[in-house]
Amino acid sequence: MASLRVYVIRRVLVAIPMIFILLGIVFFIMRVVGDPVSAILGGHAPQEQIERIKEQLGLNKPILFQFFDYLGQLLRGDLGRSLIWGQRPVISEIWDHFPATLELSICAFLVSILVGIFTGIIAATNFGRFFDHAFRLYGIITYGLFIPWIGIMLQLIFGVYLGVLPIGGRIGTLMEPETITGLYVLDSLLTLNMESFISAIRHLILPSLTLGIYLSGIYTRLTRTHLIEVLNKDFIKSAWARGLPKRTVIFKHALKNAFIPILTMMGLQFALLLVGAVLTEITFSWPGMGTLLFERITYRDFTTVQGIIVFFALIVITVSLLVDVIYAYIDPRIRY
Amino acid sequence: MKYSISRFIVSNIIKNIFPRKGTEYFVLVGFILVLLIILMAIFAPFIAPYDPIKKVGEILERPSGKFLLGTDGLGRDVLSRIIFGARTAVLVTFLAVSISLSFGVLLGLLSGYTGGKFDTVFSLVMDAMYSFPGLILAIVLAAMLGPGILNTAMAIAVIYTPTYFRMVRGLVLSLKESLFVEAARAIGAKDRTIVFKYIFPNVISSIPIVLSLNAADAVLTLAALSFLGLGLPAPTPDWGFDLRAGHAYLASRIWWPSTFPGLMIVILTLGFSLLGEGLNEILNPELRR
Amino acid sequence: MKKRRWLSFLILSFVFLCLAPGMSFSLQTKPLVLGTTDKITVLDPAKTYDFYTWEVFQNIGEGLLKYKPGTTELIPGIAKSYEVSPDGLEYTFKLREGLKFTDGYPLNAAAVKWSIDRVMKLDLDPSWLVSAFVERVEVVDTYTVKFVLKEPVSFFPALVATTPYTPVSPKSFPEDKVAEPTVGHYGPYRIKKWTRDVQLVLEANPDYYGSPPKSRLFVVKFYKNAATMRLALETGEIDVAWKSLRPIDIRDLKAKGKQKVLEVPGPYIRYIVCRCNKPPFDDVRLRRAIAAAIDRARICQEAYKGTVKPLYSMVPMGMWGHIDAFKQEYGERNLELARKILTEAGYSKDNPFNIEFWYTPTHYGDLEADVAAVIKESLEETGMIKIDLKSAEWATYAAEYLTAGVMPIFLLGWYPDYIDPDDYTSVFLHSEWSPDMGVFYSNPEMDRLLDKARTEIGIEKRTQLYEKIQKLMAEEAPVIPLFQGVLTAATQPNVKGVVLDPVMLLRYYLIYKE
Amino acid sequence: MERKVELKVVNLKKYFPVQKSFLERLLSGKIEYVQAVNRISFEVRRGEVFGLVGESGCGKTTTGRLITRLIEPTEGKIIFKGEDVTFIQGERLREFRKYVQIIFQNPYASLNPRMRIGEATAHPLEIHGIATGERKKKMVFEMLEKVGLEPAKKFYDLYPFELSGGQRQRVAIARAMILNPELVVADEPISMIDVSLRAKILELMLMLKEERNLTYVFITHDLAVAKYISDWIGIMYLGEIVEIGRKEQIFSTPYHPYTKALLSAIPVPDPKREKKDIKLKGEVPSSINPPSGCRFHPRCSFAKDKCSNLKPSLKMVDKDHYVACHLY
Amino acid sequence: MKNLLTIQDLRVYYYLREGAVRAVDGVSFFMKRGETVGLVGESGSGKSTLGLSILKLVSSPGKIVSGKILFNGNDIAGWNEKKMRLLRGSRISMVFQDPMTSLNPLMRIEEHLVETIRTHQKIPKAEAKKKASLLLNEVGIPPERGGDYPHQFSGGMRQRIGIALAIALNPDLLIADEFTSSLDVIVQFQILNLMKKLKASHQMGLIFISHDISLVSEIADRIALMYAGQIVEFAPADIFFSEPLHPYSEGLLNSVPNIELSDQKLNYIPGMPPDLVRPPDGCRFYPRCPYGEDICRRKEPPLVQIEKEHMVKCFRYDGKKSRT
Repeated sequence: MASLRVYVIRRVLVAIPMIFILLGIVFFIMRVVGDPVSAILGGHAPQEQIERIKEQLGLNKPILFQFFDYLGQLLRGDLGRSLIWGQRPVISEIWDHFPATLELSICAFLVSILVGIFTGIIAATNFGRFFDHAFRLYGIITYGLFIPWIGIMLQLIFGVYLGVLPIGGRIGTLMEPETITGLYVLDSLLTLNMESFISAIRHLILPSLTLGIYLSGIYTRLTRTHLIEVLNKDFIKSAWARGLPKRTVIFKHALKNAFIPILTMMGLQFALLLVGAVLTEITFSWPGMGTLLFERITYRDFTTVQGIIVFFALIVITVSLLVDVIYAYIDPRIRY
Repeated sequence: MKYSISRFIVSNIIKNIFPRKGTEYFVLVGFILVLLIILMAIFAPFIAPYDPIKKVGEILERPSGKFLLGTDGLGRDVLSRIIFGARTAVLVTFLAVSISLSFGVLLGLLSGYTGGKFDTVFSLVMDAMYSFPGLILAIVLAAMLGPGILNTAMAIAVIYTPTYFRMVRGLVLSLKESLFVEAARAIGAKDRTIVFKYIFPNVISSIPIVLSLNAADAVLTLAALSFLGLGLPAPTPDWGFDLRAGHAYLASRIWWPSTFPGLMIVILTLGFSLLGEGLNEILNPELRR
Repeated sequence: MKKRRWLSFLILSFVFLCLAPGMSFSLQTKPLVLGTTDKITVLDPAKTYDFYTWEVFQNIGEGLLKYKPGTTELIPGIAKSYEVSPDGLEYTFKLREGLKFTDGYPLNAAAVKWSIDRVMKLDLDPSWLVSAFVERVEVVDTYTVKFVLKEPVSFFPALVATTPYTPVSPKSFPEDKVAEPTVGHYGPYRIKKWTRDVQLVLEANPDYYGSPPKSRLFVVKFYKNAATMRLALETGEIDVAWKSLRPIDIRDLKAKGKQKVLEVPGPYIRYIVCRCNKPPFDDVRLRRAIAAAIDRARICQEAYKGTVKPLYSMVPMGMWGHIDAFKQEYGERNLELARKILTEAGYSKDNPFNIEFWYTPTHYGDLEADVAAVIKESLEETGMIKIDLKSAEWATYAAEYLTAGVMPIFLLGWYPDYIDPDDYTSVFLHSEWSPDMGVFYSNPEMDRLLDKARTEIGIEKRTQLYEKIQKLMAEEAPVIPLFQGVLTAATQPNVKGVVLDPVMLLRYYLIYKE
Repeated sequence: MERKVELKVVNLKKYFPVQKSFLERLLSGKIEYVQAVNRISFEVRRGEVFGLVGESGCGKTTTGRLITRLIEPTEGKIIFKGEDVTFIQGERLREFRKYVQIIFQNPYASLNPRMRIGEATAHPLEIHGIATGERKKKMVFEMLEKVGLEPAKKFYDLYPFELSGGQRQRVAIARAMILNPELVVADEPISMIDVSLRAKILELMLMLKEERNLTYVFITHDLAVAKYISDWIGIMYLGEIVEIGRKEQIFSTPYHPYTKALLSAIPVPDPKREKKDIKLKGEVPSSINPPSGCRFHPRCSFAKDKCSNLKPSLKMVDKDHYVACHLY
Repeated sequence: MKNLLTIQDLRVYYYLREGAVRAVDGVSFFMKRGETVGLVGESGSGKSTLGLSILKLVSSPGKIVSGKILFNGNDIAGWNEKKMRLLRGSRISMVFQDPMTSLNPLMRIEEHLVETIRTHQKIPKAEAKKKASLLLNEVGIPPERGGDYPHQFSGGMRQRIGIALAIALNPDLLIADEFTSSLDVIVQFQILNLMKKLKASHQMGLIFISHDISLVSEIADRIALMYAGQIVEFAPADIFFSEPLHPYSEGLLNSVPNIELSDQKLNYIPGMPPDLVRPPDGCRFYPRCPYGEDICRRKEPPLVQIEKEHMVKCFRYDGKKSRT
């Protein structure tokens, strides 16, 4: 177990330059192309006021110094304050919006994994036959689907024509459960609030289907390829030759092995989940990080945008770290 | 040299373009879809029944004989806008892919072959960009650069450069260790000869696959940027933008201004993905199972 | 096998439960729910400078004076009465006695002075509404407060009714920085719960002096897009759909007739700005040509589906002093006149007037691109103008390009700060402020007229002055009015008490369900 | 008559660092090495075939690549025709390549998949500026015919993927031979070729040797093949040469216990032959932390205390026959 | 003695888009209980497919087209998957070529054994575990290493585990497909010896598939030599090596270097094996055969019975008893 800890520490250390670089890219893009001061002051500010704000925010220093200042600030765990409106701390803006994104992402992820792995298994075990081609095509088509479009189509069908599901928002009016985790579904279950629970689920269905379907294609393809690959391995042949029943061979031997590369891809595809979440959120007016990011970009709220990106980068890295650790945990071949 | 590679690719494609069964139709169907849309883009003025940026009918007319796909919120013909929208999509995709391709391949070759500090720094930067959600970077970039064809193409190109870079670098690294490169060293070939005669030809044969898969992605990214209003300035016909405009009429059961532009996005993306999948099978026969 | 059947039954019933349309659950108190696509920016009167947040302050706060619902007439608010000194420099307000902020702090003259001083000291976006006019605030006694002005201002009572003059509690608000506490206000409602960008839950303030709100519990739901809000209205999830339904939805709702649609002209106007200090629009002829060629009716019909009204003056319709100055000058639209002027200016069909026309797609709603497209078409109809449409995202547009004079001609909109013709004229036309608006217009005659109208107290005199100002503006056309917004609210048939008036601020406390 | 020494290897050593990322190295603090080749010495004489035999992972392939200077030795000397070529670079190295060539084990990977057979064979000529145009083409045709790729004209325009393994290996031979080298290192050239075709490749190599008075270093894991083709044989175990001698001596009187084990383990296509038994424990240990002393001692049934402490050096046991073992 | 296994005119084709690859095309042979058949052939000769088809494990797009597989007198070619499953691992088992990949990397080796045993025998886990450690002991692996994962073992050890798995249920027939070819000679020798020992103690029949004719000679009682999907010669081992009849047998034996012989003259067989999608009309070896005659080109040679248990597929022995 100690070695696992060393492994995790090592992975974290590797992740640090990654964050640094990402942050650098975003910081420089935003500073080179945009001007944060005008964002604060709005339209018409006299020159001296601009200077004053620049002074106040340290924007009159060379850009590299600003970058290091920002890094220093980050190291103290401070993401700064929003430039607009309430000038709230960026971190509280993020915490306000993150649970929504998390809830959506988890649901969509579950949908995609269930659908993807299910179709992938069917395709792989029917290799070369109808279901294989059909689900391969499914994989390709879903990958090419444009999230807002699927979203709008689902909204049209279920929201407008059938009128059975809400097309926006997270929960019905005044149905918010007590905040425990911030995830409405979970919170309403924890507080045994059935009304809220059903409302939350109803609001979740369309967005998580949209995002889930889009992502499922990747898992269909991954499961299919890796399962076929594993099914062709000697140890599977050997398992058949030992007379093991089909279910044992496919689920216990093949799927578990195929799952390792799928897991790795899950880590890599996590970025895609976030991208998808942004578009889904905007299509479904889901009050999450994507909506926040998009809104703040249009208002040029540099610190918030920077903060969101740092946050995203942290999530991406944490997830890949987590995936690596899980990977190391299930695959005994990995030596830390 | 160039001739022989293209011959290799072309002969393989031709050999396989008339499929016999199942998934082998992928490349044919993909090719046809992409070709149709490119033709649509080129001949837009001849095909489109109306001017795409002029009001030609009542607003929000249902699809009918006069307006096959109806009119949008400004009384413009949806069909004509879709047809001209192909121009935007094809042009931006082409620009974005070419920009990212040229930078990515060049840097990848350079970084992979020279190795050392240069390589370490570059691959760190590219890895960081690669692992980060691309669209989010593109949104930031597009918002900063402002709307416009070139700006949008650049924003998209930036996020795909790492894909090419990583692919080319990875290939170069493995090719560098490959036996035939060692064999070339054994007969006394110089570095330059090795890069251009042994490594590069083997790298570029993989490019068409990544290229078409990336094009598919680029179409989606462009659509996403346009959908967020960060793409091209109005009234340029643009599928993503039109989809967003159409979204507003949703509650009125007016489905045509959103359904059709979105469908076009899906079709073009699908065309490119099918093409990429098919090419992958043809050019990497060892992956075929 | 049995287990599986049981499980599938469970799943099926769950799916049914989730999909069952229009399922409603009993709530202990049915609140009145209002939907809006606007948002609360900053819940601090010293910082907030947008209409929607001001609306919220009308409901959770109250000024010394307030408008009588449905009119532009000012009536006492937390002040019982006021007096003006003869020189017009001192306003003395007598406060109602025994009021308490929602945090329990007493609302007295000292608190009023503290609040006004705070606004001036913080010196943020809306503070000019105070500091440009008020010299100082004095506490005369516990319930008497006196404002000393820098110069006589004819519309000071209207200013006092604006949000920056809303008193807040020194107990909950820090003196030196912006804050957004949910207590420390005083108004008909108090905040029960606020989830930013999601919803604001209000409940009746038991300490309010006046009649209690018609609905004890009032919820504002914030929507990101209008289509969702409309569907919510149709499914009965919300009772009132307030700013802003899309024109198409309004048309639809009217046609369906299931919900009530209320409309009044609002004081929100849209216009074109010409950069008057640099070529080409330093040439008044070109400005006049644009003013003549513009097709307001088409913008209103095509982009806004008739939900806005053509406007021929910067002073909105319905406000005293308004005249259709541009209509008098150019008619509704006069292509011939436009062509004539352009020919005079040296342009022809073969040598068209080429110009970049700017708009922003990110501030004025989804329809802005359509508006720009229609303008382009209508101007090009002269055959002598070639428009190159350019767009920039709002922050750049407003913060950089506008004041730097990058854009020769562009679209802009105006929401009033206070309800007075001055707020629709001085900012654009006075040489002191017009550069801030990107107009760069300077005319000593205009400046003289504006200054006079500002300090004059008698309303007849002022009306005459503003008519003159509007005429001069139409002749010179530094800004070209396009249309005036219409306030629209759609409600469930059983909702009563939605009072729409030119003040634009909806009074929630008057709304109720039958 | 003693022939001239063509190649002399003295105390040649190659350690590969175990691949780790920068940070991992930083954290673990030490660098581990694979001791692929550990101080080996031997001589190859002009016109003779030196067979280097060993099991997989014993360092024989590394030795081949060291001799041809495809990788840098860690220590030691490589002397080719009296000239120290251990660390030559640039033009001198390129000149050296004209004389020393290598044939690889895997004919499927040693040819550029995007280069036609003709181009591939002609490439050495171009690189060294030996011939161009028609003359080059003629030389290529001749060479292709010589290795049995007939008609050369047809093969000239084919791509490697259109050829069988045996044919590819002939292309590799043609490419190596077209420069008229003096020393050819053949790294398991027949192990990936069908059994019925192996002899043909061997025959071809022997024919070329006779014709051109070539010197071969023939690397193989198969003692039978080595016996067939070599004049001298060196037995490698875990990066070291344990026994070296003329072919006849190795097969008639093997000294080293490892050599003996190898010899008796080799299957013979004769079911009537009396089956021998070997007393050998376990399997080859890792070359990252090889055993101390004699590297073979943990598996040796004759091992004494000395064997685990002291590394035996090569000792002459007969004329032209050396063995590294404490038993002798 | 009754035959343990009799294969009659078995055909297994792979249906690719280029056409049907006739990997096994009309193969017949037999073996008795406890015997070892060495199935020899070069790569692509169909020997592995033949091995898999005995267990009916040929994977799609391969298919057993026709023929009989008589195991203990029952024609299992017609059996359904369920019946086959019970047969696999318990009555007929298999050891695979690559010890690196033939064990599930995520499972402890003990679990492999226990799983196999408990699939076929309904015994408690503890008992199965005990059995597993006995098996490990039998193949020369310390039973206490049962909790280790496959990657923790060396190649030879893994192959021992593979053998333990295969003999776990005392099968009648063991099929070993190139199971030593990735091992070094010395380890190969050790494993081969182990196999001989186990074969004797368990009285198993063994089909030993290999491309290495020298290796086969060490263990086989009978030799079946395959060429291009067909058995060209089937003979008792001593006869095969001393007196090969088929030109291919002869050529192959002459192309193998023999360490026992000095100054051996190696031969090779010119040409290449045929394309199995479109094999030659007549004898498949004809294009490479030094004795080829016109009839060989036109007609497929019959399988000639030379002696009771010696068959050869060649015209040269058609109607004759000895070599001309």
